[in-house]
Amino acid sequence: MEDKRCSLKEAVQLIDDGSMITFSGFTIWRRPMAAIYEMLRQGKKNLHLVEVNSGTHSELLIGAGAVANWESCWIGHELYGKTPYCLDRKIKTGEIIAEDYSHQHMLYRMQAGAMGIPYFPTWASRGTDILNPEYDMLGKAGLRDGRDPRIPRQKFAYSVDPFYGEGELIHVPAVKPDVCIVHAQQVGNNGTVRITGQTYSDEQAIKAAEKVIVLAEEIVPESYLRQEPDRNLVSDYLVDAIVEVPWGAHPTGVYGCYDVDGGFISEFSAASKKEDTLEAWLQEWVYGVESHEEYLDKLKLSRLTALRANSYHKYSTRTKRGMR
Amino acid sequence: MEDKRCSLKEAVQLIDDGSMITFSGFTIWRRPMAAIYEMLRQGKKNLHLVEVNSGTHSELLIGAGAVANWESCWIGHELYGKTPYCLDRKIKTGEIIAEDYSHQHMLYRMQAGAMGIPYFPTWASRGTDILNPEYDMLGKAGLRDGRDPRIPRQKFAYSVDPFYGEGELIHVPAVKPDVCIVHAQQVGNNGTVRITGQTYSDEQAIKAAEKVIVLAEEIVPESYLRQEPDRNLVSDYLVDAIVEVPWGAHPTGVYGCYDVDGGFISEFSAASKKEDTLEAWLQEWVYGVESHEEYLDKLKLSRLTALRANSYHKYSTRTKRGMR
Amino acid sequence: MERNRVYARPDEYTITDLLAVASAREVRDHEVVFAGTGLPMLAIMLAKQTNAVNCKLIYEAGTIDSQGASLPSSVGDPRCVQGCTVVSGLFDVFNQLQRGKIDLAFLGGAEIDQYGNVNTTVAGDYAHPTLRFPGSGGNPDINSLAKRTVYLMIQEKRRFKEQVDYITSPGWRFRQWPSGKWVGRREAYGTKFMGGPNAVITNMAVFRFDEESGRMYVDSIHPSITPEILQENCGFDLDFSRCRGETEPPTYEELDILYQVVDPEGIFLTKK
Amino acid sequence: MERNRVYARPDEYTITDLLAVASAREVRDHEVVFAGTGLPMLAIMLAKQTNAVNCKLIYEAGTIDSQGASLPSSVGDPRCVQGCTVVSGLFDVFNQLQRGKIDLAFLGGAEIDQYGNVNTTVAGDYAHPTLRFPGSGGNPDINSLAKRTVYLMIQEKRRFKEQVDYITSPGWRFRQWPSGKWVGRREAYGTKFMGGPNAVITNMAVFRFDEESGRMYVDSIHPSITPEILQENCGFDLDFSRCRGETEPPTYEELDILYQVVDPEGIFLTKK
Repeated sequence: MEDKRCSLKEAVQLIDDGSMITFSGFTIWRRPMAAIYEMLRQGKKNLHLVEVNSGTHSELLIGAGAVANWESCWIGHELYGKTPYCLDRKIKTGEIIAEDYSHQHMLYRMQAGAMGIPYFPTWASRGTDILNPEYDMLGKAGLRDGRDPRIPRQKFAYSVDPFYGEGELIHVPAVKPDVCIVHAQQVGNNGTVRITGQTYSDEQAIKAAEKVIVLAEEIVPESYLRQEPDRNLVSDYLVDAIVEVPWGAHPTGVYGCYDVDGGFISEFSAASKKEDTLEAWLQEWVYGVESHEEYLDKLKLSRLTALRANSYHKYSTRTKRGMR
Repeated sequence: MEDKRCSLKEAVQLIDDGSMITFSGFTIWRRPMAAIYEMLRQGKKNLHLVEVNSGTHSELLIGAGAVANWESCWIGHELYGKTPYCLDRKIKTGEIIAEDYSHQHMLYRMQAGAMGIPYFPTWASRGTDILNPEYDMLGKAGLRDGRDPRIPRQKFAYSVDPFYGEGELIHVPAVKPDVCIVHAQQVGNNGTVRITGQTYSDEQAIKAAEKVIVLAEEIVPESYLRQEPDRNLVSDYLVDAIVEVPWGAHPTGVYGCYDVDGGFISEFSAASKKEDTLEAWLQEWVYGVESHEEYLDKLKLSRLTALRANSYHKYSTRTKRGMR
Repeated sequence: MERNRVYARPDEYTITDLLAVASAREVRDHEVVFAGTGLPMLAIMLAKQTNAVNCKLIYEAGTIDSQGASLPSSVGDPRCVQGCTVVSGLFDVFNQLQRGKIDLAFLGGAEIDQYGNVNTTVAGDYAHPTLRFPGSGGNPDINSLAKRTVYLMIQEKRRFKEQVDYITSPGWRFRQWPSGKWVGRREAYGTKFMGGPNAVITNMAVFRFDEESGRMYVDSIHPSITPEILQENCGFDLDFSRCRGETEPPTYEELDILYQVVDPEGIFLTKK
Repeated sequence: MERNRVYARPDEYTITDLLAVASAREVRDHEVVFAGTGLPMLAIMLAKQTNAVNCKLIYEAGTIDSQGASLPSSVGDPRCVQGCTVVSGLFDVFNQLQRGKIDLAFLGGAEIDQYGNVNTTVAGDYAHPTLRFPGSGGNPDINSLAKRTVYLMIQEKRRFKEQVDYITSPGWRFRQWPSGKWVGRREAYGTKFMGGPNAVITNMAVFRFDEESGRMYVDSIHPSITPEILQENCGFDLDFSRCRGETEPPTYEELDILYQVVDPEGIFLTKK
């Protein structure tokens, strides 16, 4: 049996420029940040991100100029930064194509990809300008001509229910990512994935992708995961590469492991407001850092210790979150 | 908060004649048998069964003449009886309409019902005679005229993929059951359902139905189930009635509780071969029995004890299954 | 629960407190409620302690009926999982939404018009925006599939517009796609458009909608706000004809619950 | 694993043993395999001990890569759960099947024709059957979506027919619906019909299919069976032109594994 364990560098080297990519997690939770930083260090280019929802990780990739196309429904930093400055700037300069779908549309697009069908029917979000043909940005850019087999030839289709006479449904196109990058609490030594807490849309993202890279807080024996198969999300044969990366989702939070580092995200969000301040931030926290280990040492132990989750509560009881 | 706990009699009284019904479980596993027996004692009539797959429980309902329409993909007793004698007989006498879909078709029909859309697209089972318009039995019986809002106006529809040019998909119609009858290992005192082992297609069946009746081996405090929410299938507000019925799935098996009673099912299967022997069996095990408690006493403790699951293995290590 | 009816004075509560309290009062007992991050969490957690003790609280990221001791900072927060009946993911929650199981939802918006059309996507021209907002998220999904939606917004002239720059979530009359025609919600979609905006609560007033015209009207005005101030902070002419008067202020009991039980850390209740 | 190549004599094994062994040899290492109740379970559990130690075993009811100590009596059996990587339900398994993740499937059938069309639904006229079988189950789903399907059947003239009464699972040429035309699998569906029958193994022989004509041919004949006996038990003319001779019999090692490790209770291996 081939060994799927590899270094963070090796795992990220599996990602080609121009790849269509999706991620585990939800907004600022359980994002594979260590891989995001490494992608920037390796200078990945022309990425096509397709995400059920987005967040800090993609603001980083977009801000650093690694992204050509972005399809999702939301991007920001939750409480720690409302405006997606990087996306805003790249849209204005025309350096990125941003395609809007609704949250439920994106979820069903990923589910269709995960189950091998080209589209999914839904009642969700009728009446929104998301459906306005004027706002089909990939179409306006001429990218729906079929040359890129991953890009659907239409943004939406419509179909009338012939069974119960319930009217016209929206058909959303499947998503077919080349790569899904996951951050999990645990992965087996051969790739079986265990995620605790909310699974968000991870099952859809993993099963839709052709190649799956799993970062995890820890690698554990498959025999341990097989003792409670009801707690595992996907089996080993769906996973291509695994890397043990403790704190690998920082500054996003991981159920049962550590909280969101709000201060860190706020600083990034503020820095991302302008090109020059963003450049300085990237120099300090990404390009100027050799490895994930160096990143952790730079963060300092006390900071991470304050974020560490209480094993009963599954979140940190020590981090200061509010004004009182 | 209204109390959802009731007696088996009261729960089954919630089911009207002519109802469209589906069930928890898979073939001869985790079927709500105690409710099936009680439905026969209460003389339910003209039921329309729609099941992802069927088994002993439906052979009983069909054999006793309670079923007018049956839509599924399979019916039998697994190792304990290959031929569905009751369905075979009722088809020949024209007392029942049997509509065939494939297993995956039925699953997606139930999933569509569970997510509130009227149909579901799939590649599954192209080329089968199931798709032959000649074999649309509800249609031939004139039941697809829209008078019964639960019966789709077509058996299938077809649609060409406009997004990726992958060809023509099958659209299967949603299922909209009036009632889902579930047998679970545990239910909370307000209705939260915990199922252990395979969940089969229970999530789809429960969420598709308008009314949900849950029989369980035991009723436990909601506070207990809330300690491990990742192990619960659906929340209390989706459940209408709950009944504690130990051994309530006998002779079908329940993960972690008891094995299939193969001998019992074999005897029923043999008896079901002819009307008169079936009648005698029903007299002895259903009509001649006042209650589930009387049924258990008639089975005898030693028989049930041999079936009881080992708490590590989750199945019985004492029941004799083979020739050696 | 017996409600203590002694009202606090305007100088004893913040506008956020009033928003949370007014929102909580929109919740009916036993309702299944969908809540986004922030004020909606405060509102529903308060309602669970007062007028809707049996309501079910669903978070978009995949938790059903959370009973956490600690206020989540986001719907994806591990704090949402503690004490819930089911932890799952988006597929469970959005499917239940489409199945018609959600009674009430609380959402926010950056811009709104007189028909309740809401914009959370972009300011200015879509292709060449003056500012990109975070985006729709589940706003248009929830607005169209929950039976009632209550919007919580900031009352400013630039946000309450004659017409929004982009319709993220449709109100009572909107442009229908692909046709592009302006239509009423019912004529457009019938029963499969399950909800839409039912009320809008701002820092100055509570608004509702006329069933016939689909136009917004003033239901009540918050203490110390005059009709003149309200109109000055709205980009379209307001209908005061059905105004019931002053919004019921928070009670001391409600404030105690908000500050001592719901948000003792001061995550969203920051000014006290 | 090193295979012990000492073959048993015909009087030392049953036809069921040979079927299990011949089927196990169809499994390639690392394949993801879909198995139904009965013989397929014996075949894959044997393969996992011999020529395909890394194959993954998926059961339709919702278990991934079971490693149970006790042989399941059905795919819904709790015994399928023991030691598996994921226990879920039908939605997980059938979605993976449609996604193209399943390499090989073992299925059974009541009737088959020369193109590999299989009937598990009904004998005689569909509307007025002489006998109703259990039905399709997942047979047509798995046959159309697994990359290869191997059918395990009983060799009888009434089962190997010129044309089956009802096509539950299509073979290499079949009636296409809704058109009703007889077509070849590829011309009909291209790549989205992923599989179809790859081999048929009976108590008398192993059959495969001609890529061009789609017709069944004899690949090997079991020990002590003659071509004459085989033809007598088949309802259509058999093509012996590519027969490789005698089917490789079970080895003593394979029989030991079957009787001591796979089915010690004698659930399916009943005659010894």
